[in-house]
Amino acid sequence: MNPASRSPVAPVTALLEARGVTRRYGDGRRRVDALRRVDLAVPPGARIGIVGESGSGKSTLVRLLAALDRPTSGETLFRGRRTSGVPERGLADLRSSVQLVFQDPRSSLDPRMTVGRIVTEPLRSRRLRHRGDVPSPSADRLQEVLAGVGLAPELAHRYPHELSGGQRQRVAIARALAPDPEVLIADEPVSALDVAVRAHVLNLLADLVRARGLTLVFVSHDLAVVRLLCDTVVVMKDGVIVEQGSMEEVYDRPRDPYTAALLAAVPRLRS
Amino acid sequence: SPAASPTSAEKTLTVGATLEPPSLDPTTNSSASIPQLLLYNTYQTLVRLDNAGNLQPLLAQRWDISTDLLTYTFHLDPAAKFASGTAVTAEAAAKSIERIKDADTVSVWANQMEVVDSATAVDTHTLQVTLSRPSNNWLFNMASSAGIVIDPDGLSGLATQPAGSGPYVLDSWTRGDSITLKLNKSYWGTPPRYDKVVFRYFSDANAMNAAMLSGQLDIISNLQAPEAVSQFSDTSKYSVIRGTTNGEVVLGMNHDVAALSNLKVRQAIAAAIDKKALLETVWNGEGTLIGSMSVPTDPWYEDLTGVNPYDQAKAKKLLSEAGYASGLSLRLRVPATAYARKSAEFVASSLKQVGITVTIQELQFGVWYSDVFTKGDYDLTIVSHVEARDVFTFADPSYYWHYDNATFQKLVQQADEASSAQELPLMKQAVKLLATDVAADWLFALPNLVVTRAGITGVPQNATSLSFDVTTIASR
Amino acid sequence: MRWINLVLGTVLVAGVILLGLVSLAWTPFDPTLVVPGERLQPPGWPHILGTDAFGIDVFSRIMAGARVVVQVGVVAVGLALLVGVPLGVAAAMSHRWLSDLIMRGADILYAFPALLLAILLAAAVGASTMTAAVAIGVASVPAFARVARAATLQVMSSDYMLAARAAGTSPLAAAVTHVLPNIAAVIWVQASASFGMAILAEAGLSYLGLATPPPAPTWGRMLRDAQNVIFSNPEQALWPGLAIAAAVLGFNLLGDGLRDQLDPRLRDIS
Amino acid sequence: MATVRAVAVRLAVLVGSLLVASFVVFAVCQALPGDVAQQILGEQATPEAVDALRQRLGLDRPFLVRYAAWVGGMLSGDFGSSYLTGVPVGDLIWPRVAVSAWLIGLALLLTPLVALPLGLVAAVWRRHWQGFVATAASQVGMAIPAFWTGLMLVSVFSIRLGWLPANGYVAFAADPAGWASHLVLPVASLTIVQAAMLTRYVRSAFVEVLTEDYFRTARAIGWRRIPGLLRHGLRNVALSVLTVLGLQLAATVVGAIVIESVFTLPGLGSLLLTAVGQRDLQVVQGTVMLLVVTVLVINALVDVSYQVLDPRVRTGDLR
Amino acid sequence: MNGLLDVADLRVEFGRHRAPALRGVSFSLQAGQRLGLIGESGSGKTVTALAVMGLLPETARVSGSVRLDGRELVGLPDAQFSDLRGVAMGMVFQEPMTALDPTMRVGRQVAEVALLRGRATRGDTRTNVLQLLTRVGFVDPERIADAYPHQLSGGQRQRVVLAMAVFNRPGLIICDEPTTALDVTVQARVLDLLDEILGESGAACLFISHDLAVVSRVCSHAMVMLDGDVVESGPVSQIFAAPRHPYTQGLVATARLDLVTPGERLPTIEDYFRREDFR
Ligand SMILES: Nc1ncnc2c1ncn2[C@@H]1O[C@H](COP(=O)(O)OP(=O)(O)OP(=O)(O)O)[C@@H](O)[C@H]1O
Ligand SMILES: Nc1ncnc2c1ncn2[C@@H]1O[C@H](COP(=O)(O)OP(=O)(O)OP(=O)(O)O)[C@@H](O)[C@H]1O
Ligand SMILES: [Mg+2]
Ligand SMILES: [Mg+2]
Repeated sequence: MNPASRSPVAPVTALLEARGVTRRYGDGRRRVDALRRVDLAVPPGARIGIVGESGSGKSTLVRLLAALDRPTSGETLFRGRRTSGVPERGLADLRSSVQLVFQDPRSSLDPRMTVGRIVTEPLRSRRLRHRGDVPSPSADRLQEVLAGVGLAPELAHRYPHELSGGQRQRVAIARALAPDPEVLIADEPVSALDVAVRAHVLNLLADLVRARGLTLVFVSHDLAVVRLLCDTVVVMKDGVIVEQGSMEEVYDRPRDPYTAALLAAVPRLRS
Repeated sequence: SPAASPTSAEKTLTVGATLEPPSLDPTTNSSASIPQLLLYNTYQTLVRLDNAGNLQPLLAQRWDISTDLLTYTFHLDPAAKFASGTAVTAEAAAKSIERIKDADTVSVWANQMEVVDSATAVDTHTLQVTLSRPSNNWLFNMASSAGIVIDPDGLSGLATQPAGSGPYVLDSWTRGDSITLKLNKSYWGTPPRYDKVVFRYFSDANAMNAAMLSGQLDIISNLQAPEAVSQFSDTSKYSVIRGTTNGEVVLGMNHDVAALSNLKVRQAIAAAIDKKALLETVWNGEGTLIGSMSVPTDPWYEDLTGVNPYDQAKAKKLLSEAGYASGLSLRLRVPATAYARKSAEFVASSLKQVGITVTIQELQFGVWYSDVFTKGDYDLTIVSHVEARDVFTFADPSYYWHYDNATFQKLVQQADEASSAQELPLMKQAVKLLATDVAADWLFALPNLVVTRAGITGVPQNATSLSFDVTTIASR
Repeated sequence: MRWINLVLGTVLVAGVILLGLVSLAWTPFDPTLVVPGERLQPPGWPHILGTDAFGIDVFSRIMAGARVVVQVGVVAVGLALLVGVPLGVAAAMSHRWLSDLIMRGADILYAFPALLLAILLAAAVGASTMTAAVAIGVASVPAFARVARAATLQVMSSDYMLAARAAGTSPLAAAVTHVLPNIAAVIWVQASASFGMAILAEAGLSYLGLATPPPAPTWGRMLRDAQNVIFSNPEQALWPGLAIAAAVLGFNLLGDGLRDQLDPRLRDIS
Repeated sequence: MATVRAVAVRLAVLVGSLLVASFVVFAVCQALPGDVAQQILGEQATPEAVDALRQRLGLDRPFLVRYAAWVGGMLSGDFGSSYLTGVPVGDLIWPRVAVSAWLIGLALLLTPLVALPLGLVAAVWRRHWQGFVATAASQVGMAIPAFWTGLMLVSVFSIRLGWLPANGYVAFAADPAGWASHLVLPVASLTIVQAAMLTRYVRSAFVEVLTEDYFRTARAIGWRRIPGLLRHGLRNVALSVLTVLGLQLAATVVGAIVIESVFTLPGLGSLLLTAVGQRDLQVVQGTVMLLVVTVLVINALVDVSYQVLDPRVRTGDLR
Repeated sequence: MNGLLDVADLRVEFGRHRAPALRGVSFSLQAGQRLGLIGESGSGKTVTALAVMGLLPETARVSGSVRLDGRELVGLPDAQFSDLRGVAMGMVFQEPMTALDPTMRVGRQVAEVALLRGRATRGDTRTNVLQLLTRVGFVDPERIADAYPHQLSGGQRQRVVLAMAVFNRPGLIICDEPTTALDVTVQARVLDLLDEILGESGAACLFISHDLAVVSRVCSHAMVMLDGDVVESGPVSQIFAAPRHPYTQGLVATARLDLVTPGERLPTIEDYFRREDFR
C-alpha cells in the first residue's frame, strides 16, 4: 500500500525521518498548525540541534519522530520503515532504539516511583525486550547506568522529590540510556535548570554522546547551548524549518533573518 | 378551633390521621383510610354499628328477618335524602347492592355479597333482600363499606367525588396534605356541630404529635406512637380517650411451612412470647391482650389469653419434642409499619431465647401484598387485621395463613347460618379452637387511642367499625 | 494546626471502627435483647448511656450500630471506588467518543440520587443494609468517576507518561504503575469524604425505613425510635445523634487532613 | 459562534440523556415486585377480580408498547393517569411541585447567601479564631443529618416557644403569611446542611484564590486583603460555587424528600414514597422522571452558564 | 545610609525547623538606581522582594528593618501598607501566564490601579490606560484593553503587568525574574521596554534574575545572594569583570557559554567554589 514499504530496499541513509509532516491541533476557530509540511532526516551518528522560539513546533516535531504522536498528514520513518499510523505493537524496534529526555525533570519523573524503578522501567517493558540485546533489569545494570551518569548507587531508593534539580535530570538521562539506545532525543533538557546546574548536565550529555557514539536530537531555544553539543542545526519558526545547516555556518553566517534575530536576542554578559 | 382563622365564624374541626385515602371510592378500593373518612360522615348504610358493636338503624328505620333467615326486609327512613337532594329510595339501595355484586365494578367486597340472591325494591321505601343461605355476617357487613347506599346519579365519579347521604360532603382535597369535608346543607337528619372537618394526614406519627402539641390539631384520630401519650397528660389542655378497635395484631404462621405445620412448634412459639411484656414494650401497654381472633366488642368475645401462657421452659421443651432441639431458623417478613416493626423486634428477641433464630425483613406494603399475602412466601409475619369479625378468614384454606382445619370451617359455617341465639356458643367454640390449635399467635388488639383538645366531646370511644365518626363531636 | 484535622479525624474514625470491631466480639449487653422491665432507664450503672424504649442497653446498640456504619461505608465507598475509579481512568485514557460515552453515562447516573435508588431497590428486594449500601455506592460512582478522570487527565499531561510510552510501557501497565499511584491521594480524599456522606445517607435511609431492618441496630433507626419520646426522654435522640455527628465529622476531618498533607500548595499562602 | 455551537451540542446531549434516563426509569419501575391491582382490592378480593383489574388498567400489554405509550404521552404533556385514583398524574404532580420547588428553590437561594460570607471568613482568618469558628460550624453542620436538625428546630421553635407551626403547608395564594411561617423551619433545616457543605467549598475556593499569582498582583497594586478578595476572588469563586451548587442539587432534592417527611409537607417526596408503597407505577414513573429531568436540565444549565461566566470558556479557548 | 530603600539585617524564617530564608540581608537603594539581585534557585531572592513589598505569607517571621523613604515598613499594618503598594512601590512577577485575573478584561485591571486610589474618574482613567498601553509598546491599545488575559501572549501579558506596576509612577519598582518565562526574542523586547520606562520615570529598580547576562543588561549595580546571605555586591562592571567571591567567580564562568569552544568541557561553579567550605 504505502510507497515506502513497496519500494525496493533503498540504501538507508536516515535513521529517523519526517516526510511532509503536518500536525494540526484542535479544530474550527481554535485550529493550530503546529507543523506544516516539514521534512527532516537524521542520519546515523548525527548530532542535530533544533532551535526556535516558543510554540514554533520543536516539541511537536520531536514527539512525531519518536512516534509518540501521529501526524495529521505526511509520514515518519525509522530505519526506512514507516512509524506513523503503525499500532504500538509494531514499534518495538523504534521503542528500544530511541529514548527521550524531557525539559522539566520534575514532571518527567513519576513522583511515586523510586529512582531505581524509574531507571529500570524501560528494561521491564516486554515490548523493548523484543530486541535481543536489551540488558535485563538487574541490580547490576541499575548500578551501571547510575554510575554512568554520575549518581551514587544509594540514590536508587530515593524518590524524585528527594533529589536536586540536576540530580533529577541525571535520573531522566539514566532512564533514557538504560536500554542502550542508538538515538537520544533531548527536548530542552536544561532550560528549567539553574545556570549552576546547567553546566553539569551539558558536560554529561556531551561526554555520553561522544563515548557511546549516540545519534543526538537536541531541542533548545538557546543557540549558545546548541552550539556546544551539535554539529548540525535546524531553525524553526511557526511550524516551518526556516534554516538548516552545519553549526558553524548557521551560527556565524545566518542566512535567514529570523536566525539572525534569534542570535542577536541571546543576552550576553557585558564585560 | 385554633387552626381556623379567628375572623371566620365557621366552626372547623381539624383531625389528624395517618393514612391518606388513595381514592374516595370505598367499594373499589380496600384502603381502611376511605371508610375512616367517609363512612357515616358522607356515606351512610342501612344499618350501623354502635360503640358497643351492636347494629342500630340508620337509613333503615327498622328491618325484619324471615324465620328461615333468608329474607331481609328493610324499611327506609322516608326523610332520607342524598346530598344531591334526591331521595334515598329502596331502588337506590338495591342498585348499590347489585353494583357490588356486578363483576364489571371489580368491587373489593364482591365476596361479601355473594350470598345475596336478589335485592328488590318492594316500594319506594321498602327493600327486600333474599339470601341463598342464611348468613349473620351478611347483615353485619351491611354496616360497613360494602353496605353503603350510593346516589345512583353520582356513580361515575366516585373515586374523587363521594355521592352519599351523610351529614358531610367533600369540600376539597389537597393531595398529600388534607381532605376537607363541609356540612351537607340539605342533610335530612340532625345536623352535626362543625361546619367543616379537616382530615390532615401525617405519614409520620411524631409529626402528628408535634402538630397537636403546637396547636394545629383538635384531634388525633388514633395515636400511632403510644409511647408519646404522656406528652398529652396535661388534662387542662388535652384529653385522652382509650377504647378498642377491631385490629388484631396477628403473628401469622405459614402452615405450609413444615416446621410450622407442627402444632408443638406453634405452641412453642406462642409460649415463648410474653404478650403482656410485649404490649408494655411495643405499644406502651395501651391495647388489649386477646389470645385469639376476637376483640372485646365482638359479641362472642372471651378472654383466651390463658390458653397459651408465657412459659419459656415449656417452649424449649415443646421445641425439642418437635425435633428442633438444635434450633430452628425462620423468616419474619413484616410490612413496614410501626406496630409490626416493633413487635417483630420483640418477637425476634423472645424466640431467640428459646432457640429460634428469626430473620426480620421489613417489606413495603406493596411487596408484603405480593410476596407474603398473594404468594405465601413467608414463615412468620405480623400484621394487624383491622376488619371487624375477620375470624372467618381462618376458614379459608387458600388465605395466606394456609390454615386448613375442617372442624373450624364447619363451626364457622354453622354459626353464620344459625339463629342469633345459637350463633354465640358456636362462635365461642370456633374462636377457642383457633387458640388451642395455635392457628396463629395473637399479640394484642390495637387500642383506639384518641387525643383531643380539652373541651371536645362526643368522640366515640371504641372503633367498632372503620369509620372515624365525626357526626357526634362537639366542643364546649 | 495543620495536623489537627488529621489527628482529630483519625481519632474519631479509629474510635468508630474500634467500637464496631469490639462489638463483633463483645458488647456490655445483647444489643437486640428486649428487657421489658428495664425500659427507658436514665444513664447510670450498668447501662452507662441508659436503656431505650425496648429496655435495650443504648451503649450496646451504639456499638453494634458502629458496625453497620462501617459496613455501609466500606461497601458503598468500595463499590464507588471499584466502579467509579476504573471508569474515570478509562474515560481519561481512551478515545474521545468512548470517554464522552462514559462521562455522559455517569451524568445520567448522577441524576438518580441515592435516595431514589434506595427507594427503588428497597421496593424491589426489600430494605436491608446491603440495599442501602449499594444504593449509596452506585449513586457515588459518578463523583468518583469525575474525580478520577480529572486527576488522570492531569497525570496524562505529564511528561512521565510520555516517557513511559517511549519506554514501551503498555497503556494498561501505565494505568497501574503510573496513573493509579498518582491519583491515589485525590481518590483517598474523595473516599474519606464519601464515607462521611455514606454514613449520613444511611442514617437518612434508616430514618425512612429504607435500610437495615430490625433487630440489627442502626443509629438512624435509633433516632427514628427516639423521635417518639423526644419530649419525655430527649437523651434517647442525643446519643445516636452524637454518634452520627462524630463519625461523619471524623471522616470529613480525615479527608481534609489528608488533603492538607497532600496538597503542598496549601502550605504557603500570602 | 463557538458558544452557540457548544450550547447546541450540550442540548443534544441533554435530549439523549433524557431518553436513556426515561428508559431506565421505566424499566426499573416495571421490575418492581408487587401489584397495584392487588393493593387496590386488598385482602378480600378474589384472584379473578385482581386479573380483571389488571386488564382494565392495561398492565397486561407488552413492555415496549407500554414504554412507547408512556414516552409518547409525556412528549405531549400527558403523564398518564394514576392506577389507584384514575386522576391524571400531571394533576397529582404539579401541586406537589409547587411545594417542593419552593422548598428546594429557597434553600438553594439561601445556601450561597449563608455560605459565601462564612466561607470568606473561614478562608481569610483561617489561622485565627474567627476562621476556626466558621470552619468548625461548617464541619459540624455537615456532620448532622438534616432530619435531626429539623426535629431540633421543631422542638425548640414550635413546641417550646410556639412561634412557628411544627409542620404542614399553606398555599401562598391562600395565605402568604401562613405560607411563609410554614416554610421557615423546613427551609432552614435544608439550608443549614447545604450551606455547611457549600461553605467548605467556598472556603477552599477562596483559599485557592489567595494562592493565585493574580491575587498577589492585585495586592501589589494596593488592594487590601478583603476588598481585593471580593473584587478578584468572587467571580472565580462563583464558578466553583456554581459547579458545587449544581452537584449539590441532587443532594438537595434528596434532602428535601427527607425534610418533607419530617415536616409533612405535601411535596414530591411524600408523593413518591406513598406511590412506591402503593405500587402506583404511573405516579412513581412520572415523579422519578420529573426529578431526574430536573437534575439533568439544571446540570446542563450549569454547564451552559460556564460559557457565560468564564471568559476562557466563553471565548472558546478552554474546555 | 539614607537611600530610597534601606534594608538592614533583614531576617526571614519559615517555621522553627527550617534554615532561615534570609540571614540578615542589608542593602540600600538610591533613588533612580538599578540593583540586580543574582543567585541560584532558593537563595532568597524572591523572599527579599516579598519582604520589601510586605507580601510574605503569614507563616513568615520577619525581623530587621526595611525603610522606604525613611519610613519603617516591618510591622506596618496591612491597611497602611496597602496604601503604599502601587503608589510608592510596584512589582512585576515572574510568571506572566498567571499574574492577571483570568475573568477580568485587561483594561479594567490596569484601570484599577488608578481607581483604587480614588484619584480618577472612569472616563479619564480609560484614556490614561490606553495611553499607558501605548507606552508599553502596544500599537492597538483598544484591542488589548478589551481582551482577556488568556487572549494575549506571554510577552504581551508581561507588558500589561509592567504597565500596572508603573501606572502611578512609584519611586521603586521590583521585578522578580520578569523575563525568565519568556522566549529569548520576546525577552529582549521586554527588557528594552523596561530599560526605556525606567529611564523615563527615573524610578529605582530592584531587579531579580538568575541570568547574569540579563542583569548586566539592565542594572548598574548587582548583588549576589547565596543561601540567604549577600556574598558580594557592587557595580556591575566590577562584579562581572572582576568578581571577588569564589561563588561569584563560578557563576560568571558558567554563564560565559560563548567563551567555550564546542567539544570542550564547560566550567562549573564547583571549579571555583565548594559549598562545604562556605560558612
Ligand atoms: N496538545 C496540544 N493541543 C493543542 N495545541 C497544541 C498542543 N500541543 C502543542 N500545541 C500547539 O502547537 C504549537 C507548537 O507547539 P510545540 O509544543 O511543538 O512548540 P515548541 O516549539 O516545543 O515550544 P516550547 O519552546 O514552548 O516548548 C503551539 O502553538 C502550541 O500551542
Ligand atoms: N512560603 C514559604 N514557606 C516556606 N519556605 C519558603 C517559602 N517561600 C520561600 N521559602 C524558602 O525560602 C528560601 C528562599 O526562597 P526564594 O523563593 O526566595 O528563592 P529564590 O532565590 O527566589 O529562588 P528561585 O530562583 O527558584 O525563584 C527557599 O529555601 C524556600 O524554600
Ligand atoms: Mg517544547
Ligand atoms: Mg524566586
